[in-house]
Amino acid sequence: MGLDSLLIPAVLFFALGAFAKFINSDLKFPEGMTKGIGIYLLMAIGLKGGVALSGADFSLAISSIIWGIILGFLLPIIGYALLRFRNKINSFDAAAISAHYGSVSAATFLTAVAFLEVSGVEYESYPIIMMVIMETPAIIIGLVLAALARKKLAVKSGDEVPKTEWSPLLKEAFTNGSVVVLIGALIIGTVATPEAMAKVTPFTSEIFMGVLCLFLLDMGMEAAKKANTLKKVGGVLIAFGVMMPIIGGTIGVIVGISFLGFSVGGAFLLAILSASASYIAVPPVMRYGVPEANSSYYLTLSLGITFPFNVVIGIPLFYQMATMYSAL
Amino acid sequence: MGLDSLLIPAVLFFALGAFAKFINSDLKFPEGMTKGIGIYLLMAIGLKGGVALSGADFSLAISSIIWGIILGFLLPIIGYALLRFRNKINSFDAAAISAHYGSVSAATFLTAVAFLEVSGVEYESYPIIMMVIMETPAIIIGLVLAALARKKLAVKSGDEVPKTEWSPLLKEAFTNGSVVVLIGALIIGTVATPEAMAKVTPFTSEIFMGVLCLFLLDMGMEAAKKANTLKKVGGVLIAFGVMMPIIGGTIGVIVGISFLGFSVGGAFLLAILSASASYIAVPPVMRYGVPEANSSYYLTLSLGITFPFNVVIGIPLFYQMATMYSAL
Amino acid sequence: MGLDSLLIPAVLFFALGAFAKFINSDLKFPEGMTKGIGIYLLMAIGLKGGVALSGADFSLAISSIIWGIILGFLLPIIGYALLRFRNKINSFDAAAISAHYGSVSAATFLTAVAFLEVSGVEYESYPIIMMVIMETPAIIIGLVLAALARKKLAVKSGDEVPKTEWSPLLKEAFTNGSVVVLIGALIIGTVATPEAMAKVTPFTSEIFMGVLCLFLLDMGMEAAKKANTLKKVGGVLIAFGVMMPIIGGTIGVIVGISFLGFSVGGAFLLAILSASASYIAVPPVMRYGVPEANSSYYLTLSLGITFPFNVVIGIPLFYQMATMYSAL
Amino acid sequence: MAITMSPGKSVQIIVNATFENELIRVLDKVGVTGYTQIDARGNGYSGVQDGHSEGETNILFIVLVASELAEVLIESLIDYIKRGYPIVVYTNDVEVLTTNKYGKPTI
Amino acid sequence: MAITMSPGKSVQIIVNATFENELIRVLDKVGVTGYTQIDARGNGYSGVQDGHSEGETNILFIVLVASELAEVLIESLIDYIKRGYPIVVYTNDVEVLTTNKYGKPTI
Amino acid sequence: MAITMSPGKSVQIIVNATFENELIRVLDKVGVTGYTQIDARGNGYSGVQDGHSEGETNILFIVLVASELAEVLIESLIDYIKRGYPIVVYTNDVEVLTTNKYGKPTI
Ligand SMILES: Nc1ncnc2c1ncn2[C@@H]1O[C@H](COP(=O)(O)O)[C@@H](O)[C@H]1O
Ligand SMILES: Nc1ncnc2c1ncn2[C@@H]1O[C@H](COP(=O)(O)O)[C@@H](O)[C@H]1O
Ligand SMILES: Nc1ncnc2c1ncn2[C@@H]1O[C@H](COP(=O)(O)O)[C@@H](O)[C@H]1O
Ligand code: NA
Ligand code: NA
Ligand code: NA
Repeated sequence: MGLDSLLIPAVLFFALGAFAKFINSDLKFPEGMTKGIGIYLLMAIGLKGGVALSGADFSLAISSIIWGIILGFLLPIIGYALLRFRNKINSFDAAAISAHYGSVSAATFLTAVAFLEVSGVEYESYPIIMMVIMETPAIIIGLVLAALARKKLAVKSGDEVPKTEWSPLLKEAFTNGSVVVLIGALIIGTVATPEAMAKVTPFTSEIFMGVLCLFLLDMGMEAAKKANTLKKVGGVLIAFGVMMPIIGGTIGVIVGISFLGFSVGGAFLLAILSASASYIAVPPVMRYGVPEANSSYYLTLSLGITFPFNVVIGIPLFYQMATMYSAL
Repeated sequence: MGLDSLLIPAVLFFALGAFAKFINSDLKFPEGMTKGIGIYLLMAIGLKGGVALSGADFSLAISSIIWGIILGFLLPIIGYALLRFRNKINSFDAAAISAHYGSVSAATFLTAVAFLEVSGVEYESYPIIMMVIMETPAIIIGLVLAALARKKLAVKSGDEVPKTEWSPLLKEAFTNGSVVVLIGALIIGTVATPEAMAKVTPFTSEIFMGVLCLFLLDMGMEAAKKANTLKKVGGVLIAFGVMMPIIGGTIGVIVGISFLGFSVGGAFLLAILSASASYIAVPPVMRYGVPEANSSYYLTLSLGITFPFNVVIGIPLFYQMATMYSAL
Repeated sequence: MGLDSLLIPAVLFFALGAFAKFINSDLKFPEGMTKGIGIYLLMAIGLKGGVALSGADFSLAISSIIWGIILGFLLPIIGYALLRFRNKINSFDAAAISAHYGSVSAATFLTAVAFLEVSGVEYESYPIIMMVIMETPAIIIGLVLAALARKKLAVKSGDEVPKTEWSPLLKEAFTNGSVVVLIGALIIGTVATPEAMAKVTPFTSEIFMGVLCLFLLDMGMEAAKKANTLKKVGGVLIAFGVMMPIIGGTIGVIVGISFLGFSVGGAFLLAILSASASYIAVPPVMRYGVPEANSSYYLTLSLGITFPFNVVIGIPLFYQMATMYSAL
Repeated sequence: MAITMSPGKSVQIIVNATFENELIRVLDKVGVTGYTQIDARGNGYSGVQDGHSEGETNILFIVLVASELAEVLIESLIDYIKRGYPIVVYTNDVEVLTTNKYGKPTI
Repeated sequence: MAITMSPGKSVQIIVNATFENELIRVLDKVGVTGYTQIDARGNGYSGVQDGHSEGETNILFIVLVASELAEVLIESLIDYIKRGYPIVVYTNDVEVLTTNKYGKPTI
Repeated sequence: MAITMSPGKSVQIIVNATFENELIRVLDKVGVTGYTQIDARGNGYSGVQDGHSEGETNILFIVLVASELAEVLIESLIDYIKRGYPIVVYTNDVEVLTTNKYGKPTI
């Protein structure tokens, strides 16, 4: 099974994209194409989740939401603690990076879903709500940690403590475009009648996998571009980019099976959510909210290391982990 | 039925878009995406109409075209008269605005079609030709009214009467990109063999509703942005933006049922054509052809008031109206 | 049959695009849309070819590759000889132009495939590999011919011979974006499991023809724009733009039937490959690699003359030719 | 080949995208040898132009010309401004490299 | 209508796209009457900004103002630079056409 | 932090998009610390560049440099012009804000 996961078209297209940049091909998506596809993917996954949820267990949905919030706060704090260990990474960079790891990568999640579907494994739809939920706490934690760092720095240097304007920052955490599309589509999928949804399905479900392949082709190129700047980020951060998903994924498996009672498929998806790092929604928020941090660090980490790690190693690994843990 | 229409996915995505801008979300479609989707929608509706027309009644098609021309001239003249009543709105603004109301909004039309399809109501395909036909007369009327205003102004101020260069302006009325795609696809749909069309159907029909949802998501955002500038346009124009579609829609129902003998579905679609205002094809033509007019007036009116009015209120209202009138 | 081919939707949309520009319509695709669609088409044709090849005859695949290389070298040399005949065209222009004719036009090829599918004619998948293969040799020949011309010029004018930096140029010949997507998708189509491919098919196969129509709509506009500049290129080049595809197509038919043993469908596709000239992949390479050449020559020729010639005349002509030759 | 830079004017013209073709006709008429167009967004007395639709997109034209031609060019735009087109124009002194592959004057 | 060109400053400000809205707030606050935005890519001390995502896109603002306002505007950006935002600013002298359809001063 | 503006040159270079990477190599070689790229369309002796395909797109580079470096930079482009590349270059005097978050000179 381990190797098979690498042979699903989505992963193969990711590899193709990475290879294209590796050989310095001039292949390039037109501006806006990836963003457009991204909106489509969020809309589709949201609708699908909504339909599934309309027939779901209400109390389990609530538990999932609560666990999503807990993980969204917990994971970045773990990440921050790791990064600040022995003061290797400065507080601003640590804050910005850990926000990325508390949040999630929709592309990684979708690749994992593709892996399950091709393998014929069942999964719950609750992780889709959790994906929506986990975006916001992570951003808040990142901003709070940076504000604390700012305060400490000002105190140390005797300057007056700069006042962080919270309202525009928090606004971004809650009104982020990805969150709005995802949660909106989720609600629409729940509310719309089955006959109406049937008219939308050919667009949102049938062509979905193919579109995902196109998306991952570009992601592969982006990941490879970022991997080119690995030297700049240094060994400590590279190690973090591999360790953090393993920690997150393990927590995800445990929470999924022991606390939420998910099947192997569902726990595996939660592991992927916990293991993955955002590279679409969170970077611009951190860029604006934590200008002190070095943006190339968090982009290289989440896109250049953790994303390929999850797609290539994380997916088979966490699936194995979930299978074994559930058999205990 | 009234409320149900609000629950079709297309309308829900429109609401989602409006909501996104209302909460100031940073959600944004990449440049060109809406325009690209718009070309697709015109192509798809054109092909569909063409196929339907190839089996249609020739004399009814001719009557529809003639009525399309009549409405295309009549509606902007009614609009102009209303706007100039007691001299509230200057002639240039009145000319430019009324051209928008003589023309049509493809997105409103398509939402209405979606409403019929989800509700399982039959409709004739003649309104599709009328949609194509109504674009041009409205633009011509707008330009002529502006030229008259220009003349009058020059005479009053004793200047020499500026010569309007008609040929480039009329050219735009007839060679407008939307008109070309729509009419071209209509002809292709009529001419191509059924076997050939079958190969094209998955793209033009099956995924159509889903693409329309994506389109309306963006339209919702645009409408909400324009609604932000409502204060600037003032009460008179806002009132016009609601009254004019009611007048147009009523005329559409009457013409559809009494003069063209359409079913409820067909008359309803014609009402929507008459009630809706252009916000893609006409604005640039007026911007170039009537530079004296205030462009924010006509954009706010057609996109910020009449479009949401039609989608939310007009669709159930005119459907009700057509049902009742046909039962008389 | 001859005229029927003009009635397939893809060709009709091409005509619509040309007509739109002919009447000076403001119809315009948003930036990047054509490029995006182009990537999709290459991906789709690659996957399709890959699936077909996985069940193909290995030795025939190898022969096809070898013949692809031979044609890729041979055709530009024939083109160059024709252009340099009586010294009418200078060596740089001749080198750059002939590289375009050694390479292929994916849009022409896909229109030919659409023609076969609508007509229900079977065809081999080997021409798809040949399409990939023929890109590179043509580029190399073009660059080599230009380097020779540069040398000769320097010798004649007594200057020191400029050193051509081969490595970046050859890199482009092998790592061209179109080649990478096509060959990558081909391999993915061969490697991926049938169940996985089935999930991708709705996107890559079912909506394919419709997307191709949209693509050809834009191609029609581009071709008509280039045709506007015909006067500048002069009679000799215009004649070449019609003669070269006839020569190439004839060679393609002969090689396809006599040397590769293809069916009428397969030989026809090979004729189209040989007859068609690149206008996406090769122009930028020549622009950078042969700056001495006049770029409007090769663009006008390949897009303004040869592309429409092949779509309108070449497709029925070479199909007829293949039918007759195979009956000998 | 030596570097030869000639003094000239860079004329920047900001217009609505719907006016683009007309401005090109004007440029052709006054006889400029070249121009550069850049898609832009903006804000001014005509309100926000956010680039979402053609009518709400600006185009920034950069036209390198000799000083005399700059005046002629600007003069020829006045009439359009009077007719109601929003046109923003500004100029600055530049040095233009006159060496080009065509051996023709850039300005 | 005669051509009237007034001397002024063109202030160019290059910022990351995530800072665009904030900069617009600053421009509003200091009271500029208009500005033009252009999407750009670039390279500098913050590394390559290739335009692939919003966070890696630059926006070039062109703001035509009278000389005094130019100074106020630049002054109001210093605080942001101190807080860590990458902001590149440069100015040059320009002549601005003051004739416009609104009869209001462009600078 | 006080405003410190230093005099320098803004060098604008308009090239075909297919020459973009090569120009970046040149900029790196002569040692500029940063540059900005803007997608553009245009017209000139090479004909209309309408931006439809890569080969028909222009890129406008803006490079802020000290005067001496401006000359070196332009000098290094001459060879490419001789080889047949269409390259339009113009410069103007600017004042550049030297205060930045990195404490390194912008020009
Ligand atoms: N002061 C200014 N500085 C820079 N650009 C301006 C300025 N005023 C106007 N513009 C540009 O010119 C366009 C038209 O200006 P207006 O007619 O005043 O709306 C605006 O959308 C801006 O792009
Ligand atoms: N010397 C320069 N010339 C032109 N643009 C520059 C220069 N330095 C920086 N920039 C632009 O300003 C952006 C931010 O600069 P930096 O903060 O140095 O990375 C870059 O991405 C470039 O677009
Ligand atoms: N006089 C000019 N003013 C502004 N831009 C120019 C001028 N001449 C040429 N250009 C730009 O430089 C590009 C190449 O010029 P050319 O080699 O003359 O075709 C053109 O496509 C324009 O974008
Ligand atoms: Na995570
Ligand atoms: Na109407
Ligand atoms: Na060929």
